[in-house]
Amino acid sequence: GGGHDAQGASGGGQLRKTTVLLDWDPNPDHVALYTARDAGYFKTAGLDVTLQPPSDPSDPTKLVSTGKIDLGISYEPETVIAGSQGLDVIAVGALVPTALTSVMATGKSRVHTIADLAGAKVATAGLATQDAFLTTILASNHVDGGSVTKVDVGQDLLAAMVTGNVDATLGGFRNVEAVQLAAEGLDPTVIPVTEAGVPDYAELVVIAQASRLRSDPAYQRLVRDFLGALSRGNAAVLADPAAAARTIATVADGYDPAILPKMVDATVPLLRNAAGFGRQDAAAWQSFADWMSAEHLIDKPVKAADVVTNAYLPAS
Amino acid sequence: MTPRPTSRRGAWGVRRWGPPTVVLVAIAAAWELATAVLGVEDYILPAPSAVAHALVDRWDSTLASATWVTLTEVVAGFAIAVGAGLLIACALHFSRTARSALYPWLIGSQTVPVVVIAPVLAIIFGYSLTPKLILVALLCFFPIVVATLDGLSAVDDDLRRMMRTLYGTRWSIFWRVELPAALPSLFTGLRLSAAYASTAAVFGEYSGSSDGLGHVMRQAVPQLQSALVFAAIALLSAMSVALFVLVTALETALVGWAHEGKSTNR
Amino acid sequence: MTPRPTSRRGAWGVRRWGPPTVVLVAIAAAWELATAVLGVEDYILPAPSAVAHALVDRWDSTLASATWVTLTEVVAGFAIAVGAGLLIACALHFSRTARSALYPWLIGSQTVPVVVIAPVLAIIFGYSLTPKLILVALLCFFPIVVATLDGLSAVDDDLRRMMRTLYGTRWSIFWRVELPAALPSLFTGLRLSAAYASTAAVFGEYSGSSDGLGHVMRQAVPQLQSALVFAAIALLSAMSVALFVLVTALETALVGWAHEGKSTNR
Amino acid sequence: MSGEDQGIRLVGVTRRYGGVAAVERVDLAVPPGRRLAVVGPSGCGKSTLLGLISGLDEPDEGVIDVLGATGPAARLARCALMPQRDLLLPWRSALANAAVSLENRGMSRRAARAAVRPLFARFGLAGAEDFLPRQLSGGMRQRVAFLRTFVAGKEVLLLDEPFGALDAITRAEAQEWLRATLEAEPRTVVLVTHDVEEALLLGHEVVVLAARPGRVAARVAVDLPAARSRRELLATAEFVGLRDEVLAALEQGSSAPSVEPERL
Amino acid sequence: MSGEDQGIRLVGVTRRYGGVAAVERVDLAVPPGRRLAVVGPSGCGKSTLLGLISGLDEPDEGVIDVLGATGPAARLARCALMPQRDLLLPWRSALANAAVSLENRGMSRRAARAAVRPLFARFGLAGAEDFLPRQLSGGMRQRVAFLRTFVAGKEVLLLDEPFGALDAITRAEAQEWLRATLEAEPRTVVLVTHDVEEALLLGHEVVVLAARPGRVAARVAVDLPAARSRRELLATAEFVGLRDEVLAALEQGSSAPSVEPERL
Ligand SMILES: Nc1ncnc2c1ncn2[C@@H]1O[C@H](COP(=O)(O)OP(=O)(O)OP(=O)(O)O)[C@@H](O)[C@H]1O
Ligand SMILES: Nc1ncnc2c1ncn2[C@@H]1O[C@H](COP(=O)(O)OP(=O)(O)OP(=O)(O)O)[C@@H](O)[C@H]1O
Ligand SMILES: [Mg+2]
Ligand SMILES: [Mg+2]
Repeated sequence: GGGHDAQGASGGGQLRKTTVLLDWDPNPDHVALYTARDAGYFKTAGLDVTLQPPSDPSDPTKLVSTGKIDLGISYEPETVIAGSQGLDVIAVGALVPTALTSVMATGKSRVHTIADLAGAKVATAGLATQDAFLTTILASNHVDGGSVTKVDVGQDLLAAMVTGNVDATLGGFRNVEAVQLAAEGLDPTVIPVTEAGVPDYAELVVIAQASRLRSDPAYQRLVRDFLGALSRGNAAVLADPAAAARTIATVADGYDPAILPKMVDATVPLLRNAAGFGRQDAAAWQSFADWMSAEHLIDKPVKAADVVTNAYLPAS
Repeated sequence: MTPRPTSRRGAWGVRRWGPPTVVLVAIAAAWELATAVLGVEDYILPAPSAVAHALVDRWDSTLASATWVTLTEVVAGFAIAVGAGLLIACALHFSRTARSALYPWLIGSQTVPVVVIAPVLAIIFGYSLTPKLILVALLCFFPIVVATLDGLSAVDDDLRRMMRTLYGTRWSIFWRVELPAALPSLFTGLRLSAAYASTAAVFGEYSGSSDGLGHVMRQAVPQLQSALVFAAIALLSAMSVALFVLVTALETALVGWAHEGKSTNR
Repeated sequence: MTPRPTSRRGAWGVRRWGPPTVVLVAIAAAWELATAVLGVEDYILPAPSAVAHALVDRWDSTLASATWVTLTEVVAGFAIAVGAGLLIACALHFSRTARSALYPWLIGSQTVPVVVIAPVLAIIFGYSLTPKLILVALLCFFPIVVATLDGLSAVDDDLRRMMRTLYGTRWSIFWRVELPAALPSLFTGLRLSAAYASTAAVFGEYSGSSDGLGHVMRQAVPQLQSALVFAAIALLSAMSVALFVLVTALETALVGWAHEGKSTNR
Repeated sequence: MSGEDQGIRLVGVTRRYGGVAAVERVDLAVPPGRRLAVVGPSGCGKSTLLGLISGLDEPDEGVIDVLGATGPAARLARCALMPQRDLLLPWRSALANAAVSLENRGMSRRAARAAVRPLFARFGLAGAEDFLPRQLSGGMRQRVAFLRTFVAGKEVLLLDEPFGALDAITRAEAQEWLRATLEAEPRTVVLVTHDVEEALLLGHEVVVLAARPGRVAARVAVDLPAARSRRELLATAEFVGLRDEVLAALEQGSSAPSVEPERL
Repeated sequence: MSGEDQGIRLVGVTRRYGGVAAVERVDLAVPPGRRLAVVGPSGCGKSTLLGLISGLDEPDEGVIDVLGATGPAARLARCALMPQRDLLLPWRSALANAAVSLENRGMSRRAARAAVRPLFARFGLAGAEDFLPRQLSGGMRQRVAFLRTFVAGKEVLLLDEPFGALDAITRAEAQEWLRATLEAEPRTVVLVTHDVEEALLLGHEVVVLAARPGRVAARVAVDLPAARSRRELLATAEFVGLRDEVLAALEQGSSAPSVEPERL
């Protein structure tokens, strides 16, 4: 990577090469990124952007922190963990400003409400944050945690549900897995974790290297230009979801082309940010970080100001 | 008058397509029937017809380019694995100290999961073709090393002694006795590696890729696009089987002395 | 007067702990130094001291029980793999038609990625120990089958012919000639499987688990606890190496005729 | 040549290897309980012939009848073959190697070995029972291989140079033992040897094969006077006459290379 | 026994296998360019002795000196050993097997094979040059192994029953060839054989070993009259006398098993 040869936002000729490391393979969450790329907004901003799928969702924090990669897409919980571990990253904008992770069950399951989780078997994707979500949800809804059986099923959340191997799952996204279930005619119950007691957080955020951002004006410019272009991409998605669905279909190889538009449709409303594209609420971050600290997800407490900033976002 | 027994390995190596085809058709038919009769949902176990449909349907848009990408990784990675495996096996064979010092590390190298290696490779090489080749090579060199070493150390010592009385240097003994004698073992290792190469490429693509059959599968699996997943698997299997058959054909050509019409009157 | 050459495999099999220990210490020291001097971040590559620290620190709380769970899966799965592998190898050896019809399917079985098998196994067996054992067995039986089959078919045909003139039935030839002659090859396969068993268990734990080293690793990776990840890897490697050494010791005991003091005067 | 009844009979037997005949139109007959010795130049097809009789191989042309059996499996059931290479199983002790046919017939390991053990001392192998083949000398290996064949107790013995690696004394003893044993309990035997004396001492008839392709060049009926000792027998005029006859036939049958000193 | 200068000398050589002596306190000397024949009962340590001289093995006690070399590597450099088992490389043709020592010395494959090819016809192996070992008869394999050893062109030849698998005619020819060749261009030779006639025909001296443990039982200097033909030579009184002498020594040295018919 390396965007050191910075030029003006509309700098003639030479585009600044920028690699953005995604959190996962291309999927509907990334619709704004791909729309901005394919519509040429990055080029207009003087950037030659490569959107790179990672080997593991934890790659972006690590590689952005080491400066190997210019920018990354990560999650708010992971960004807080990175901050707590002393990684050199900071969230510079919310790509998906709200939580997507949900408690899910198929219509056939006996779980329809949080209260039904008592005595249920619940699958997670194996992340410690998801375990903590579940603990918090059960506690705040007065469900006996001891009665719930947890299973780590990794990628196989959908399979675990549709086969009836578990009663419910925690970890699926409401704009992806939930849509898939609905498309299969399984009439899913979907409860976003933030509606069941978990403090609100941004599912996907853009992260940058914090120290370089403080010291390198060219990098500051690059981040600003990137977020500006991304903002335009986001706006384009909101304006024309059908076109956005076509764009993402070209890169989301493994998705059913028939269902993908529905997923994009489910995603679009979640991309709206009342405070303006990318804006993040430092207070919300702080309470989320405090919650994580209370749940022992992080050892050292984190100050929101160290891990999040709105300073590089375009004016709304 | 009675037919003389033909070579075993040669026989099932390349020419005999009959039985596997029969079994293929039989399994596909039974499977199709089972999914239809039992009403198994497509997203759990797609019927062969659905897989075939996905194979055709998604070929142009998705599978063709993915297959090409993966095939490149498989072939190049396998080639590197063969070279590295032979080199390492020979080095360990020639130095007893190296063997006892490094062997545990080779075994250890097979226990480090891809999720751990992949980011490290990404840091060093970026998200290019290189880390995929390295992963394929890493997963495929090991059977070659183990099998070749076992073959080399199982050589009849009397042959070595005989050569030593005939001006046989360490090198000429290796070249004219040990290596030919170890060829069957080497091919056991190659066959195993060939079978693993395509899975290894899928792992490689898990290390950050934007195309390839592994990439397609990684997206399709969580989405229960089972027909597409099975189509990708069918392509991967075909690659491995093809590589396996190729290796076996090469063996038949090179190690004919060990297998063809061994039956003599003595 | 000059020392007679001792058995090679026996020599590095069990007794020679010196060189690997030296190398272990050397690598650890170099690595420690490198991380300190180059200032490699802990979350990318933790220093050995940090790994050791994590190993001790998290042993009681996390690693002990996880190791036990994974070890159970490794040992039981490996045992199943050995049994199944031998059975399949013998079946394919006895029936040429079975061999040519089923071999491609065995190769194919190695190309179906774990991510696809795991949910299917979970459907059938739930999230119990069973699917993990099956996964370990599935990944480990293959080298045993390929190597054993190769060994069986490489047996000197003249020995078979000799036995046929001495009331040798198909079965007694198998039992008294082919199997002993194929033992070295069988052990090549066992060694490979032993090296793979612990990785296979980790894969198994990816498909629905609540404990085990794979589970620990999957939780630790996103939390950037690299030292814990490497501690888990060290334990996995130790398991594989131990199993490998065990297999080699067993071979030394069983196949001594092929290796010990082969040098004779003839 | 008497016996239409139940001996070994070969009629017009031909065996080719890749178009080249190793054995061509061979007719042979061994009456039951009699011993046929086969001599011939190296490479003339003697081992090939034994392989054909035993049922391990089938002729390209001709018929082979072994005690009434013409199919390969049936012939195999009647014949024990001692191959030219000893082919001991390297993982079995000398005793276990010799006893393998008994184990093949379902006898327990222990019983099989106990049955074979007494013969070891008789063949100068006492003390070597538990040696692995690689610990045996060439001649010891050959004796173990001979015992293994004999112990199978088959009606037909096909012996391919059974004593070729033995010194004069040991060989004479083994020959005497074999002769005495077969005299007491006759079997039908085809013995391949390169030693003309051995052929005359052990065979009721000696067949001389000619080389390339292997054909019967001469048949010599052996009818020797009773003599007190082996040494005396070897010195009788009859013996010397027969030996010269066989040697002459051999000499004619060989396609001999010329003999000159050579510089390398 | 003359020659302090540059022959083969063994002094007090002992070799044990697991405590049991295969060869005990053997003293031998072969003057340069002379041929020593070694006979002895099977298993008495003849092959062991050749392995020791060649440098492939080291004695537990005693000193071995081969043309001035006492270290195993130096002895190995001077000796070519024809092992009792032929040990042909199964993946090499007969010609390539015979030529392997030349390739080891750096000669090209083509040149090495061209150099060896003429010898094939001389040994009755014409046409078998491209056969793999498994396509050769036992005697053919032995001749290829002999050629391989001879072709190495070493100063010392150690031959372990080189013609044991050959018929009388082929063997006589091979013996004559070897004798004539060594007469023309002497080498120092130790020849192990179980054939007393061969020992007397080829050796300048015959050593008889006794069994268990292998020790020198007798030494017989061979000094035979000039005779026109082999057949004449074999019939001379001197030859018969020497043969009886060696046989008597052999008989004494053997720990012979008794010979009785046996029921199985
Ligand atoms: N590796 C070994 N381990 C134990 N004993 C051995 C080994 N090699 C040889 N011997 C023993 O040493 C003795 C001499 O063997 P050697 O092969 O030298 O006999 P030989 O004189 O060549 O006999 P032959 O004429 O039968 O070939 C034998 O009793 C044999 O059992
Ligand atoms: N598998 C084979 N392929 C081709 N030729 C073969 C094969 N087996 C044997 N022959 C040839 O058949 C001929 C006869 O071989 P055979 O072994 O029967 O000879 P033999 O009489 O036993 O000789 P010896 O006395 O040397 O053992 C030889 O010329 C040999 O080269
Ligand atoms: Mg023969
Ligand atoms: Mg010997």
